[in-house]
Amino acid sequence: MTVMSYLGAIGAAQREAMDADERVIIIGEDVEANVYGTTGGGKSRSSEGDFTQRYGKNRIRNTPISEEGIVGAAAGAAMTGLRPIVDLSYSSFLYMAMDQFVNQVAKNRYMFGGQASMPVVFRSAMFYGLNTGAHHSDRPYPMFMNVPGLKIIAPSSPSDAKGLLRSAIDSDDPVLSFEACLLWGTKEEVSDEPFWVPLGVARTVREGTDVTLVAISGSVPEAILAAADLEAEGISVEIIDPRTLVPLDRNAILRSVAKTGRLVVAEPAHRTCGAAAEISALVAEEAFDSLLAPIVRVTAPDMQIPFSPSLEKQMYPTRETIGAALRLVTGATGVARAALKLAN
Amino acid sequence: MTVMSYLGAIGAAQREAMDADERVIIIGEDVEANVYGTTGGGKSRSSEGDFTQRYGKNRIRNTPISEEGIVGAAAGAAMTGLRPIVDLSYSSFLYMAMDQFVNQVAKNRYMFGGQASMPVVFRSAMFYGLNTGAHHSDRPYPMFMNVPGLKIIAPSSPSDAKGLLRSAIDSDDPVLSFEACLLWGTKEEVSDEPFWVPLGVARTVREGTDVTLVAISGSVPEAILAAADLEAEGISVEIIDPRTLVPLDRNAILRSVAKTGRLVVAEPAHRTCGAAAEISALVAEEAFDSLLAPIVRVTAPDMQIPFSPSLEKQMYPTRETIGAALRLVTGATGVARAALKLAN
Amino acid sequence: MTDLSSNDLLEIQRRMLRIRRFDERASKMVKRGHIPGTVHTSIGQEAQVVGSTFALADGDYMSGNHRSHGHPIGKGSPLGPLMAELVGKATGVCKGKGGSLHLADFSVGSLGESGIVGSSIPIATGAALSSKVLDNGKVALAFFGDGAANQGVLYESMNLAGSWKLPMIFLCENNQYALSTPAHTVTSGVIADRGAGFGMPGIRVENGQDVLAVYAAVKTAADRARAGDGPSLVEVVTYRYNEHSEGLRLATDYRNAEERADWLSRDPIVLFRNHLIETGVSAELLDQMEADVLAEVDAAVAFSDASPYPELSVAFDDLYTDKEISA
Amino acid sequence: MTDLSSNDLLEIQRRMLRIRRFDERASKMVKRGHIPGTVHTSIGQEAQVVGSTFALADGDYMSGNHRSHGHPIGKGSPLGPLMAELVGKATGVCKGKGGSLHLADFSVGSLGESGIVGSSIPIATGAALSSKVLDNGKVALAFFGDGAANQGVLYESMNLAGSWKLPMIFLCENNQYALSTPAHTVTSGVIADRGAGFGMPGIRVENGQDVLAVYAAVKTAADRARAGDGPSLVEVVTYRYNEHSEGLRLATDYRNAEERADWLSRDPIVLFRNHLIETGVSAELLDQMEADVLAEVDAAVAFSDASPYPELSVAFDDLYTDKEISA
Ligand SMILES: Cc1ncc(C[n+]2csc(CCOP(=O)(O)OP(=O)(O)O)c2C)c(N)n1
Ligand SMILES: Cc1ncc(C[n+]2csc(CCOP(=O)(O)OP(=O)(O)O)c2C)c(N)n1
Ligand SMILES: [Mg+2]
Ligand SMILES: [Mg+2]
Repeated sequence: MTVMSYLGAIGAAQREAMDADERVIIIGEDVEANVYGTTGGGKSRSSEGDFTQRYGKNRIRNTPISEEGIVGAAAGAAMTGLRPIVDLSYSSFLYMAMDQFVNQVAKNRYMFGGQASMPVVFRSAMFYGLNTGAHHSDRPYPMFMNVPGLKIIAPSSPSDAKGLLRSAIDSDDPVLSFEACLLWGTKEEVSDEPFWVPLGVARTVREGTDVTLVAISGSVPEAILAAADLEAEGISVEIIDPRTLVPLDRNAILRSVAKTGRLVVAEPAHRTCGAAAEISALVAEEAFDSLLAPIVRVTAPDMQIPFSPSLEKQMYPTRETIGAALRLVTGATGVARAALKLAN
Repeated sequence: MTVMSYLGAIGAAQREAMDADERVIIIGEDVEANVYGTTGGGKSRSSEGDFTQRYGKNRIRNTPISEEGIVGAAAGAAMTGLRPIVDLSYSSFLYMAMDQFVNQVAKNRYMFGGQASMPVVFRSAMFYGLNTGAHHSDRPYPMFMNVPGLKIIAPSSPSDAKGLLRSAIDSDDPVLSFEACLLWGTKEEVSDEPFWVPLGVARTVREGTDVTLVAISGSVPEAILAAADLEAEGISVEIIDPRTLVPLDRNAILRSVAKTGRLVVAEPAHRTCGAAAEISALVAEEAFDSLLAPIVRVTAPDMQIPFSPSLEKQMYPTRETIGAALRLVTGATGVARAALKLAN
Repeated sequence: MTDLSSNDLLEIQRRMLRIRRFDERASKMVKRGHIPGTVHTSIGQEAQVVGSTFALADGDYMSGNHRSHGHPIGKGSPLGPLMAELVGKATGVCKGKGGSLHLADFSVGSLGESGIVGSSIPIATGAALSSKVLDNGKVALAFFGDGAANQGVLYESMNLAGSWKLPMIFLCENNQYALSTPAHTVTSGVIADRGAGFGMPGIRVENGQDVLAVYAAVKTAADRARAGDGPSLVEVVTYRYNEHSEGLRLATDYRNAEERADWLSRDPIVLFRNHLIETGVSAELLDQMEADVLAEVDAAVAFSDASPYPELSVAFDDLYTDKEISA
Repeated sequence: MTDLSSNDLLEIQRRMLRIRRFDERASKMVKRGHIPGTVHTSIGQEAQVVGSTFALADGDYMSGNHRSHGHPIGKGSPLGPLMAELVGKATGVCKGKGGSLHLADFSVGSLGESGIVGSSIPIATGAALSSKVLDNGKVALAFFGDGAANQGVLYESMNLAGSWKLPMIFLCENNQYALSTPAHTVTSGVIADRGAGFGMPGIRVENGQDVLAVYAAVKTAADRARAGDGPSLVEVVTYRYNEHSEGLRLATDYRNAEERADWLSRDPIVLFRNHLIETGVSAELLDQMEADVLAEVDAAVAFSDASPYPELSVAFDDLYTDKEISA
């Protein structure tokens, strides 16, 4: 075991996978110089862990700024024998390649009756909460959830980052990984041995009996704080981190709600048609009889992200807004409702 | 009043708007030759209603096949004094321009503190159900619903097509119009006078007391048939067509569910993170206390669209699958559940 | 063409004929409702298609577009599964799930046609990348139209292929129209000239009805690619004889009668037949070939007719490789 | 430059100085945490920026990118609201909602900088379209980097502008690097040479540190645009003196010391100061100008300091024009 940061764990998974399989290559802008910190030991080219040194330029491919071309080329390469990992840096750049994601990456295997397989991973970071303004701050995973044929992971801890990425790279299907910059620095003990966290299996972050709190990506740490607050108030919160958004571990969520009868969903994406909407709808259909209270979503509002720090901080779920939602569904109070109103 | 087809009504709205305001222009592939039937009287260039004849090539702009460039150029034109209508033909082509939609069209006004306004309409047709295979059959409106800053209409009748499009063109905000090819031929009496259907106001297609059925776009005609079937069985169905998906007429839906206590949502989009998920989540949060039964979604499954007619027909909500859902929530039967399983 | 044997020359004619007869039959079947949806024929463009595919090796890759039957046929794909695919049968090359717009036959290096204009160009680029990384000597070719030449992704792909010296051919089928839109009204500059700015040869085959002229240009590009010298852009000027798609009826004034007559007078199959006869091939042999090809098409239709439609549940296969998580 | 008055020449130097001093200050403020996030300076590229903006008329439009302060300053935007925007104050030119990456000042024709590389190019193209449709004589210019020159949307825009003969200038700021990536490693061919294939002049200003050389090239393009002759591509070769963005620390080996020293020895502001002195402008006057500009920057910071942060509720304005339906 080693103490690894979230970012370090991603680097470790990439290194393991590249060592294990020659067909794994990395494609992306500025990957050669390790600008985003997952293709090197340190920030220097000469440092030991540097991927370009280790694997050579044939496998570490620095690209032009051509997201659409890169994503499509990675798809074509995946269809013909390689297993590319594409570093798209920020999630906000995925839109440039949307046609390739939807019309080629997601559809080709199906349209061609199974002739194609598409073992490719697309990584990107959701750069929200860092005062970079509306262009860099997107958390667009919900729109990709609406596209059949993609798998989607959103790890919230270093261990999951490592283990899910290994599974993603080993998957013969295309996987999008949404990483939250706010988690980059998070540290924990992670095994140095290879391990795989299976796609489609949720993590119960914390067990509880009174209310189920499904939390996604950067909302997980806030959820943990909120649950601790509630515990002090005598309310027992079960936190579930789906980790994989597609395929979603429906059973884990349904089982928990069957136990608690109450559900809050927290995520950093915009509200309308978000993952929280899907999870809420799932439960309203499949676990209706267990439900004792309204299902409350704690999300970013349907608003773009303002730059000013004084404005941005109110845009994402926090310990406070999640706490308010938990209080509301476990015994609604006027204060909790007012706090939520502000947030959504 | 004249009997107009859905497509004819769109043409009429465009003609009215172009007559009323010189700043309105039409941009798109093959609009000059009226290939898609909304920029001409007939299919011939010489026919009286032909837009190129009537408005000239300065205002009817045939474009290269460059969706990203076109959408961005329309946005730039809208920011500087024009009011473009962009004909993107099929909805599946919108992905090519996704960056422009999300990062420019939706964000500019907000990012620039209100300096920009963006009076532009993007029309496209969802070409599903016509055996054209996975590339042309998309119904991608849910992913755009997750993008704050866009308005979205999805008319299901000729009158709404005309009235909503006029409102869209007159809006100072960007509006995406998703039209269903399956509705193109639908006919009804439509006023020859200009009229405006306000954005954000649902249409109650049919009143009822036992169950609320929210139906979207091409699912509306199937919903009407299903409701008639249920009426024969003694169950009274209230059908609500939101017409505008953003802004959504939340009150109309909540009021209806408050009355009926039951909700089914039918739409042709994929299930996960669809509009049905949003509507279900809204009701599970805001009208929980009225709910007497699980909320059931009837949608396309999370599967791409196969070409073969023998396969495609089972992919979208039908009178039968909607009927099964209605029966389920108004007094579940084993048969209804089995029918739904097949569909989702 | 010194590198083409007399057998090769006959095979070229046979493939052009296959495309012509297959597409003629498909056109009829669309009009009679035997093929659902629509199809886009390559009739009139056979020299451009076969001149290109024949310059590739068997193991080479290609991607295509909506004008989709000619490419796999040109690359040697058997007709039966293609026809069955058009009809939506279980024995179709894509199990009936692709249809005309999305033919793919990986057994001949066909990585897929695309209903989205321009969208498959980077797929071929990626195949060229595999070839380079795995060092397996394969070349990849992307077919796209004059209309697609205005999609930005083409230039991203050209730049990427040029920067990485990928073994790649960008093959523009300039049939001078994109649906109703004349290329010259929406194209600034000359497509082939765009190669230079992206650091690669840009070759314009003015007489795209001459299959050997097309072959020569593409062969040069393929040799260059295989030698490690990087990509080329080849623009072939040609003409489609039919409407944009079968069944579509547009105002006729976007293409005029003289223009059509001129191009019809230079039918690539007739031209090459004459050429073969001039070089000593007997008319009887060529007539026999015509009959054989017609029989092949008949057999393909019979194969399709005899095939079942796919089971309902097939719609729920093949989205992911691990079935249990599908839907 | 016959068309530039001596006042114009002084104004050119003043604008270059404004950019330099503004960016130097912004850099410090980032490092001290007074500006949140990061900024990308135009230090070293002032000749390229001001040579371009000064060739435009007041009413002309432009769009820009992440290297964003120089463009509006070059176009004449007052410094106070720009600085307040960088800090996130309510008096910012975008009310604090845009920040450094998304400066826009419609009062000087600045239609917005863009954090997404390449994404604002079609915005300027659309402005040129308005100008053409409304026949108002305005020109639109899109600034983008050598990195952005590999985004497909540039070529879609060039083709569109060429086909429609829009009054448009595509201005490539080739500072030879995109973040850590040397342009020559990811660019196939020469950017300026890409103009020809898209039917427009492609001009390369090799000495982009010479503000009058840049001005001359852009003025020619602007005149051409205004005369109705369509768009031009202008590539200006220049160099950024600072790191890609302020606060970023990268392995230094992607740009070498000699190269930097060479470019530093050709500081555009020093070069132009010398030129002005040679043509008879007094050093005192230029020193006074330097002092004035510093004072302007001080005043901008003071303006920002004195300004309040926006109210919380401001975050919920300006998404739509009709407020009642916002969120
Ligand atoms: C991205 C996209 N935009 C538009 C279309 C609609 N469309 C299909 S074919 C076509 C014309 C294509 O012209 P070209 O590339 O020249 O090919 P051709 O049909 O002439 O062979 C158009 C506009 C599409 N399928 N995809
Ligand atoms: C679409 C997109 N891809 C990647 C980035 C990340 N990024 C920001 S600036 C930059 C380099 C841009 O280089 P260039 O266009 O040459 O401009 P310069 O910074 O040199 O002025 C990159 C890769 C981005 N912002 N947007
Ligand atoms: Mg064409
Ligand atoms: Mg640069």
